Amino acid sequence: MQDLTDLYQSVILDHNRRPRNYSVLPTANRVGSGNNPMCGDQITVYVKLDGDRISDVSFQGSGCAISKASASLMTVNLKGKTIPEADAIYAGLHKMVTTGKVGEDDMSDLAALAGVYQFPARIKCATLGWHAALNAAKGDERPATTEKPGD
Amino acid sequence: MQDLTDLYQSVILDHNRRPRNYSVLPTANRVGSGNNPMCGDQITVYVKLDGDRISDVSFQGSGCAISKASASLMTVNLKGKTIPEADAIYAGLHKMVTTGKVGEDDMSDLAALAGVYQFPARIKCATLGWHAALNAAKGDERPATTEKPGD
Amino acid sequence: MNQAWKNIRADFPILDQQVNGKPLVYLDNAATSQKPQCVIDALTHFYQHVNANVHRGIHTLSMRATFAYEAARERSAKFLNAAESGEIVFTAGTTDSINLVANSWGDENLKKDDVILLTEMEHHSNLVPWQLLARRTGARLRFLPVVPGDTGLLDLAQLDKVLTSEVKIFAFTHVSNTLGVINPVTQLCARARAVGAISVVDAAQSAGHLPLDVQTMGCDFLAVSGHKMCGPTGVGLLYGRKVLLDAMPPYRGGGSMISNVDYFESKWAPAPQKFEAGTPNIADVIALARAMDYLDDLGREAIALHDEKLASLAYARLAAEIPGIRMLGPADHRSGVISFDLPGVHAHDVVTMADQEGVALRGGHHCNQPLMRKLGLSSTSRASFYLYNTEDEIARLVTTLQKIHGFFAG
Amino acid sequence: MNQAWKNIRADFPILDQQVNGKPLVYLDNAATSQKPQCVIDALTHFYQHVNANVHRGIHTLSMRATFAYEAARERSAKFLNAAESGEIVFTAGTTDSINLVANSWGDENLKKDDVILLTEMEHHSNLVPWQLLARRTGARLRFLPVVPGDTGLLDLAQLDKVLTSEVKIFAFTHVSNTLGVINPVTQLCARARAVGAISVVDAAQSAGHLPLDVQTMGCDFLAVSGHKMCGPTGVGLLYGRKVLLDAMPPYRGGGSMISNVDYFESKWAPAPQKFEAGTPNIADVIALARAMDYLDDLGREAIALHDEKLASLAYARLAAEIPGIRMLGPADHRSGVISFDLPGVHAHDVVTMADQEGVALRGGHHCNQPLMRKLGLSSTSRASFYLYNTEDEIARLVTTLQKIHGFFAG
Ligand SMILES: Cc1ncc(COP(=O)(O)O)c(C=O)c1O
Ligand SMILES: Cc1ncc(COP(=O)(O)O)c(C=O)c1O
Repeated sequence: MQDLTDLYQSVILDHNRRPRNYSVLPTANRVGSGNNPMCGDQITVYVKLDGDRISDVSFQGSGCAISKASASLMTVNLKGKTIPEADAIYAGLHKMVTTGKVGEDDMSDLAALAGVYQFPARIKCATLGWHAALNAAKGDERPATTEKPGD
Repeated sequence: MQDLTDLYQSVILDHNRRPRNYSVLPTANRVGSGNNPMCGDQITVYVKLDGDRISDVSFQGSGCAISKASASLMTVNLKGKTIPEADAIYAGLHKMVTTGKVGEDDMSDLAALAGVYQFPARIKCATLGWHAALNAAKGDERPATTEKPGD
Repeated sequence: MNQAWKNIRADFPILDQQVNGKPLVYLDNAATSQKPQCVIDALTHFYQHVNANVHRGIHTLSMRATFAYEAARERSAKFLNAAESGEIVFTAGTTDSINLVANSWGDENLKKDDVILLTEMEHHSNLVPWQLLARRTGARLRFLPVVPGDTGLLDLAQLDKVLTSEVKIFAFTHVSNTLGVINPVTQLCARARAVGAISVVDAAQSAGHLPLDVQTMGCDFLAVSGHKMCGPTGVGLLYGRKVLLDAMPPYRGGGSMISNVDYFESKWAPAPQKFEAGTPNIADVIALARAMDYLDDLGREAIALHDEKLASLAYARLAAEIPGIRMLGPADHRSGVISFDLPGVHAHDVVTMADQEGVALRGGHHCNQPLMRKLGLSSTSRASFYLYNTEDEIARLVTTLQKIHGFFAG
Repeated sequence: MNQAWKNIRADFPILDQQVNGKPLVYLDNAATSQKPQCVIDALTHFYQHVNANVHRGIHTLSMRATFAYEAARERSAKFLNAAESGEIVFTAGTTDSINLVANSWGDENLKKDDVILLTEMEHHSNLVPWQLLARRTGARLRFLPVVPGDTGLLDLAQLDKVLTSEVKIFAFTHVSNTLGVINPVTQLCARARAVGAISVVDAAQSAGHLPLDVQTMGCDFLAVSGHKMCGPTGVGLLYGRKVLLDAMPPYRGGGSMISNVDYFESKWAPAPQKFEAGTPNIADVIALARAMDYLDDLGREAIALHDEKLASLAYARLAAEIPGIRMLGPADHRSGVISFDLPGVHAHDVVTMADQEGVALRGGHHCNQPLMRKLGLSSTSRASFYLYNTEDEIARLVTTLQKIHGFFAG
């Protein structure tokens, strides 16, 4: 089962086992949620927004290793970023998991998600938490869902 | 187009061109109707019943040569018959058009319908008028329809 | 005509057979078309290599099936030039598609005394669902007449009178399955929109026959059957403008159309999934996309020209060569559907006799009973042409009808 | 085991392939079954030799198609031991069949405060249609619970309490698609009848797996999907007792379901035609009948034994050989569906990893969200067996799950 380590890199397994910022955020002024109806995965994201800066972010929920690790990595990577900066990071991630290409920017620990590209059914898992967080930060109250075609 | 004369025997062509008892029957005490929804054929049958005897019968409607000729033959064959006699004649006809076998009884002019057996889609045409007449004679007011499966 | 047209009959294995000892002449295309081998192969390939349930699965076969199924949605959007694939809902066919609109959009939006406008030439499938809707909601039906006579053209002069602001739905056929009339769909959709009505186009007879562009047409909904356009039976689609689909309640309940289910209530998935409850007709959807490829390789402009050329030729020859024949529908600018009446010979007798000559026709009311009554007929005989039909087959048709006429006249 | 079982895997061409470099082990049969070559051939044969529209046609191809289509109805009646073929309505599948009953029988017969009784283990397809019906009519939903714990058996001790005279419909699954539980359907139908409720049996997971006899079961309606019993996608059927079908209003409107149509109103054809609006899924209906032949050649008793043997073996081996595994459903007297939870490993990760080993499993809520919540789970992994699966494949499953456990534990 060697090829699985492409997908389940040690960074992923680590974030899955010990997800970072896995808690309710008492200071949050935005809450977002996401679900993957086909899998039953549910995620809640808590965002503290100062101006257009995500000064803090956390999450809770149930999901597979990929979605949990990706949401955990999301909190680590978005904390302290402005919304445009967060959008740019997500754009890089999205490109990576859909095309397999790592962008020019250094993706640092996010590169652990590059293997998702080879598992198209799991792309939704890798983006769910990010959708929920960005929607919340932008004040879109609708739950993020993975079911929009083409996503 | 020789084989067609199996179906369109001269008796049929004749009854189609000059249907017998093709009129409203003023003395009728029973009226029946029949339709073949798949074709749009419609038939109305007028019966004068005395006791259990069909003392007179006529029809009107639109339909193909087979249904028209068969209804016309029906009026000629059922006039004066009791209901049980009519049932027996119809049973012979039904057997003939579904199995191709002419019964022991002499089918006389009805034998012209024997060729219908080879054209299964037309069996319904050959029985519509008979259904309508027998239903009417027995006091069943529902329109006869050809759509009951297995008919 | 491009290369794909060469040897086109060889693409359809069913055509190469004898019926009653004569080579088959299949002229019942308005009822259902034949299928090219590539569509049959698409089914075989699916069941031999791909078959799995879609959406909920993440193993390899299920992913393959899901991608092929969703690719068929993209393909269908392209076929109709829909703005996005989310505007395509797969259904069981035109009848199912129209019932979907009547039940979902109709029940949600219609009130007592609202008007549903139809035309006098609608197929039962674009009439009965609206009758049922009218009964449920108290809405009223109204009909745009056809002009008196036998051309069967819509009486557009009456449009102003019937298309009033009370009209909430204007549903009409693109091409008549009985008369071969092609209706001015772009104009009708624009007029519907002008009074605030939604337009529902029955494209059963036009999809796969004419180029279709829902954005140019400006329709709100459009219903298609796969089996009439070289695809398999049991599959079709509904095009719906996204904003309308998004606002509509679901049609059937079940798996795959939900976003969350509790014992006592549920939330719906976004369109189009909201309308696709249960396991879809995966194999046939994928094969339908293959039929679209096939048709586009031939070119839909070319198909429309071919249909019209044959139908106009057949119309002219029958009118000239069959004594006493009554031709219905327009003489030209028409689709490949021809209807006619041989006075004194019932349509069923025509069809049975033609079948003895290997010529497959249809006779009856063509699911068009009220129009028939209006024309003073209970049935007609119908010949309908498609891409594999030839001028030689029209000659066979003419000879056959001459014989039939002779038999009954004699 | 009779001769037909020899070489059974060779009947299913799809099984002979590698997935991710390993021989495919297809254990996703509860989602959809694979198709034997004879069913694929039935489709090919239809499209290459028979294809025409049914009912309305009297030319040779149309007659052939009509007879084959109606013969499939007879075959289906025999398959279920229905009293007559008129009790078989062809639909798009189980979901469609249940929606038909909810819409037609339900809307006609339910009033405010009537009760629709379901069980806690229903598939969304046997839950959401009733939620929608309840919303339309003001009827209430009620649920027969499953017993606490993981066997998932129905709590029959509660039946008296929930199955009261207010209940008008009792709808339940014959076999659970998540837990493999086989419900005592004959008993449940009799209890429903005793309080004057109709019984609706969801047979999606039992048709083609267990012998079914609707007269012995005593059900009023029974819903079947073709694709789960070796038939094609997009087709299924509804069995309904004739007196009920006869009294029901139509479901969808359109061609073929009418006896007479006028512009403003119509009359319906008798059942079952009344419920089959539009061109039916002719080819797939005929191929489904072929699947019934195939299954009966093997023998449904034998299939049921085979399924149960594999499932019980798999249940026992997984429980014994995978550390910490949580097994759901009963240990035996069960269908071929096994669900389990590997603590600390999400079902999706299980499925993705198993797929790397060529083993096709399903992970998720299995369209069973409320039951999952009740069991305190958001998803499970599921292996489901059918007639072509083998004990060797169970060995592959066990080894694979051991590896997965090791990978995540390590
Ligand atoms: C128990 C049960 N009921 C209903 C269904 C729905 O069947 P279909 O999706 O074929 O309509 C399924 C399968 O998905 C099922 O397992
Ligand atoms: C104009 C028109 N509308 C609707 C239909 C119904 O299509 P289907 O039977 O495929 O649902 C047909 C074909 O029968 C048709 O010709």
